[in-house]
Amino acid sequence: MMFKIDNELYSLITLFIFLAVIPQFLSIYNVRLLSVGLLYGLAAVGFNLLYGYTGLLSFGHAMFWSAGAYGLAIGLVKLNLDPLMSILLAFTLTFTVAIVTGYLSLRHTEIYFAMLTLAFAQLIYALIIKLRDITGGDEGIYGIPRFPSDIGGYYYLIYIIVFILVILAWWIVRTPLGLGFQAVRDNPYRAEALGLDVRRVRLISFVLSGFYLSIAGMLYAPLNRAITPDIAFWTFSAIIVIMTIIGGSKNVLGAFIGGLIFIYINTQAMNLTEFWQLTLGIILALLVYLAPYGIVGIFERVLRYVRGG
Amino acid sequence: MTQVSDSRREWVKLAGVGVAGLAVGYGVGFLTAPERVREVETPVEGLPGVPDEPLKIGYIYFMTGTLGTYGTNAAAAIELAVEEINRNGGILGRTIELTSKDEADRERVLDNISKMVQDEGAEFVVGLDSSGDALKVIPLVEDELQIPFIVTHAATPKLTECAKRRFIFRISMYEEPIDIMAAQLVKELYEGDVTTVANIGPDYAYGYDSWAIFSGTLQDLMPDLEFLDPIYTPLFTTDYGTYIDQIKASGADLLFSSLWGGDAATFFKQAIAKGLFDSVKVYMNAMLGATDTLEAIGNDNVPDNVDVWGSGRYWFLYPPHDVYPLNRLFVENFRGKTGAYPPYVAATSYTAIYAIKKAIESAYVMKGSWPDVDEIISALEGLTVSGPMGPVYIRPEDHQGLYDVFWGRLRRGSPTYPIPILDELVVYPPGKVVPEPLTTMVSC
Amino acid sequence: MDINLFIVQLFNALFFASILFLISSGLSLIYGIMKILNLAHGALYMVGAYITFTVVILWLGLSWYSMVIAYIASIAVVASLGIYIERILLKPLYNKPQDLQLLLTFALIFILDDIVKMIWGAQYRAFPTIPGWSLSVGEYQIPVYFIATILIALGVALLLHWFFTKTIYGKMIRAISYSLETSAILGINTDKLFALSFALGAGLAGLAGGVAVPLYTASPGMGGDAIVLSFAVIVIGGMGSILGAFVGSLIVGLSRVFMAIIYPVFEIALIYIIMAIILMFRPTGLFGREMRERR
Amino acid sequence: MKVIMESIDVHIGGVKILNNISLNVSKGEVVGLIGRNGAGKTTTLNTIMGLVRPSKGSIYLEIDGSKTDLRRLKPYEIARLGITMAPQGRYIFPDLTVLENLEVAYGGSPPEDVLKDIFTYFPELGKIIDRKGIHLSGGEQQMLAIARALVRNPKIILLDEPLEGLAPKIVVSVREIIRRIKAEGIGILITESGNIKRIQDLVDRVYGIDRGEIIYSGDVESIMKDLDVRRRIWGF
Repeated sequence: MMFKIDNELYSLITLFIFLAVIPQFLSIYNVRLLSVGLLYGLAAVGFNLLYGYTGLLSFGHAMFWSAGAYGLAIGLVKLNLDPLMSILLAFTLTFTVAIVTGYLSLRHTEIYFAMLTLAFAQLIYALIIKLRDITGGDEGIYGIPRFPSDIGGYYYLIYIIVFILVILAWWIVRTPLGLGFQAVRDNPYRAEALGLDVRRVRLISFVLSGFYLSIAGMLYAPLNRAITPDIAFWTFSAIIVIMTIIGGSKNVLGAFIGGLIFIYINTQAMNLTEFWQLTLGIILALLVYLAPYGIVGIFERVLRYVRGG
Repeated sequence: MTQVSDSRREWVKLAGVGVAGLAVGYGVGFLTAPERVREVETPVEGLPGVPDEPLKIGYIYFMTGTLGTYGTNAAAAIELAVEEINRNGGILGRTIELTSKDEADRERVLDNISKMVQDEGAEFVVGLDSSGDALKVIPLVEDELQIPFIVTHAATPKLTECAKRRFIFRISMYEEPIDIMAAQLVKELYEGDVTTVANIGPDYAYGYDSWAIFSGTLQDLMPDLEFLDPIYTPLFTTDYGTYIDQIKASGADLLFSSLWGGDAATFFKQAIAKGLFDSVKVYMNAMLGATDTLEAIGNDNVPDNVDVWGSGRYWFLYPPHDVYPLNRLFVENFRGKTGAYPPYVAATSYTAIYAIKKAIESAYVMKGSWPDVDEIISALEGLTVSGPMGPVYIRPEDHQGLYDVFWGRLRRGSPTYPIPILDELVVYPPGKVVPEPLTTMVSC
Repeated sequence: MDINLFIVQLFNALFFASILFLISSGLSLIYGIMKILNLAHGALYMVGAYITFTVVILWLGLSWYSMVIAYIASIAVVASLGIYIERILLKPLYNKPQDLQLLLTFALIFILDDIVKMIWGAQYRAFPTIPGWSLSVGEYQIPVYFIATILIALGVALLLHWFFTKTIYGKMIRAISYSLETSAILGINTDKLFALSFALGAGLAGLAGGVAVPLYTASPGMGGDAIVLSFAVIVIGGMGSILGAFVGSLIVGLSRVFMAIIYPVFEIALIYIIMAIILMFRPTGLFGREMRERR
Repeated sequence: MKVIMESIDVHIGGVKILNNISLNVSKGEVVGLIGRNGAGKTTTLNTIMGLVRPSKGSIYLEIDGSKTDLRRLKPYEIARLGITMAPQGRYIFPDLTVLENLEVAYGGSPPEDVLKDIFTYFPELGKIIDRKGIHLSGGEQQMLAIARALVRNPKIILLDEPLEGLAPKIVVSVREIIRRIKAEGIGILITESGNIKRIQDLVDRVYGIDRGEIIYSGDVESIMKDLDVRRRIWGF
């Protein structure tokens, strides 16, 4: 199936060309930061498949990030599996979590869906803390191997996977499946009347979105070479939501930029002042008023203004 | 020259002549310390081979949120140390500059440490409250950052005792010796008086490990005791009523606890309100010797009907101020700065800065120019540095700082102190309670 | 378990449930009328705790009399804070995408936490003594403050019941929570009632903090843990329902306390399991209404 | 007193729902708004009430020659000026009793005489004042919806499909009520989607609306004679 190449794809490709070149000019720390930014961006894109495109606000997406990260780490460190088997383990874990929680929580929409996903995510958090023989409990798992071992090299591994998945997301939302997501979002009754199995579409979106988060988590664990359960706590789920809204949930580009930018806002706030929480809070609050449609919303407005003369 | 360095010199003199003449005996750690306890003259400007730019040290603690008290106290003590050092010409003429991050930004701890080192040029990092975070930084520090990292608070034995780390040190006493001493103390003081032992601790590794070490040691010492199933409570539990009544129902007469911070205070106050100490005769809390916790408990809440014992990594009245002026000055200066009596994080983080200073100076003496990381590390290994808690010997085998371990009885502090204090301090030298290097009862 | 122990454990559960009810009733109320999940509700609870601490410990000294003043001060300060938040920060967002309100209340957590740290410092703030004597049940004791707290929660529940069934503002709030637009076209001053509801919800959070602080320990960030349990409470009870918050608090309080006795490993997990199970069989919680399109 | 809409455009979610709508309704007259489902009738009423904001055009209330711009006002302010509405689907507050539904609309306990007036209009409601909204029959709900709109003593009331989905016997009563409201001198804008006969004898004049545009304005007898309008509204 062919798609019209649109502004969004042009912007994404331009952004990725930039992201391919820029590490050459950055310090090792900034490459590391950018790696985290790419992963947050990937997470936001995945989350947005469910949120922006299917219209379901999940408040527990940290569980997928953790499923990926913990699945891989448990495989590599605790079970001494080879990387492929570990990835397989992480995928299996993610799939199980996604199917079970998705099946149970997708009976609901709106706030009750959000609360149910929150409940499941907190349950998984509690399990990670409790099953410490497997997960290391609060002390986590450390000594996860990384390949390639240098940050510069690993950046490009992340880059390639993120690039493929983000473009894939751009493509998916233009396939019949993705259009199905949007039909369900806009009017589930009409979608049902058109012959779509609404719950099934939602479940597919939920699982797909979970896999995006899981892959981000899988890449995050070796980047840090250690993980602790804070990546499963509800505040991390909230951050996933927040960065998507900051970027703009209307399209893939917006979510991706949201993830990238959140990292920098967060880091800068801490550099500026001792009261970084206050600073971050004020920045977030200002964004609410100044960029109600996300940062891409501003871009679009500027673009329209420029074009309109 | 200020009082601080005067006192420092005074202490160093004492130590230099081998005075274990403090009321307490220092153990193997101190006695086997190499002859590095040596004064380095206050440097003059322009020592050969010393870089001109300031020396950057980074620190990372919980600065915000429920645990923010730890970071703010540690930061105040670090600033105190740096002010003192800089006022006296810095380290070999290099002034110290600080940079800091907030550990409360949990997912970003590693990024933030990397930033301080790789982006802001920190040559040393001190800090970390959470044991999970301390273990999490191991791969980053050992393989990538490769600079000396001095942990000052996180207490898990796994950090130093499971494997020898190259770059990671811990200046603060870890949990195992404190728990071992608790068991020994019970045997010494209460053999025959107590029969049933209960535990209430936080529901994560620190809580499990503490109970495993304490009960394991105590079982060997007093096999006739009955050990009840331990109770573990989720972190930041606000409401301990149900546990308190469970303990009461169990008939325990000795209660061991590893609750800490606000949780320790909340539990203790609720225990009093619910009359737990009508049945429990001895209460031992491994983290009660934290002045911020004691402040939250308050003088009025010190019960008479129970023996309450507290420990920690430092107690502001020990070593006694009259025989060990360094501690007196530290307490005075810290109070001057913050208005509060220093909790242990303050003492350990303060000492970490002086350990850095001393290691650099010792290495410089050997080399004649500014030492590289390897030389600093070898200087840190086996270093003895004087901190508010007394001389701290950094064991070369495991990079663990050793000093006296204490337990003290809780007393009303008034009228001298507005907070309850630990009185009747029992002090064991590290040799009596610290296991062999790289061994631990906790499974690695 | 002997009967005395059972009784004290019951009181432990009721005490815990009382505090939960005070927090979650406000959260539920705000959600019910404004359809805003106020993530900053825990932060408002924290502010209430600090106000009571300040009034009693730093200003007036401990007495029953000062406690009452402190509670009133906590309610007043946090309710006014609520009005400012609603009028200045939330109002401009009513015509914007709903996510923005969520984002704003999330930002408010950061802002309030840091402001509290600026004003009161990061150290633990706790009552040096707990007010009152204790009631003996066999060898066990129930602090009178437990009983007072339970009575306060009951009193608040009755007051709220009276407010919602007997006063015109209460009835209008119920009307708005069913349909904002229908209420508006009938001439109900929705602006005023939004501010009133938010102030009421915030005031309840303030009171919750005030009631909790003598036995708990205040620290910046203390709201973060309270809020998640409150979510569970209102979801179990039904979002927007005060009766739901009441029953939900009892369920969470009782299940937590008795699970801690029977099988402590699941103490916290159980709450989320109950929540998931109830939602599976009753999508709107025990006393929640079917969600309706907003007219 | 007269509500005047001039050249109103309304967009919802980027879609143009109303296109250049002009209409007016005065005190004392009954005006019909006829169109299929989705033609824009409800949106038109919502626009008057301030629930929907027009992107173009003006709406004002004319009282003795002085004009009040309704576009700047909030729905409750418009209601307080004397324009209220009985919405389609009725939206009776389900937890509130009949009396309480009236109370919230009145903004307090209505005085005896107001209640008495209402219950002379709606004697059925007078018998069930303590019944909750959720337990009312469809007819009772419709009565209450209209009663609720009347309790503030409005000058103009908007009735959105008041005869829809009612049993024939109830339709008769509601029609009777509308006639009596008209007799009070209250202006009425009433919408009807299909069966023009039901309101034919009630209205003074009608507008025809299709796909967001007014396609007819005039007396009710002629609307059926305009073939184009007939085809667009009724499809024959």
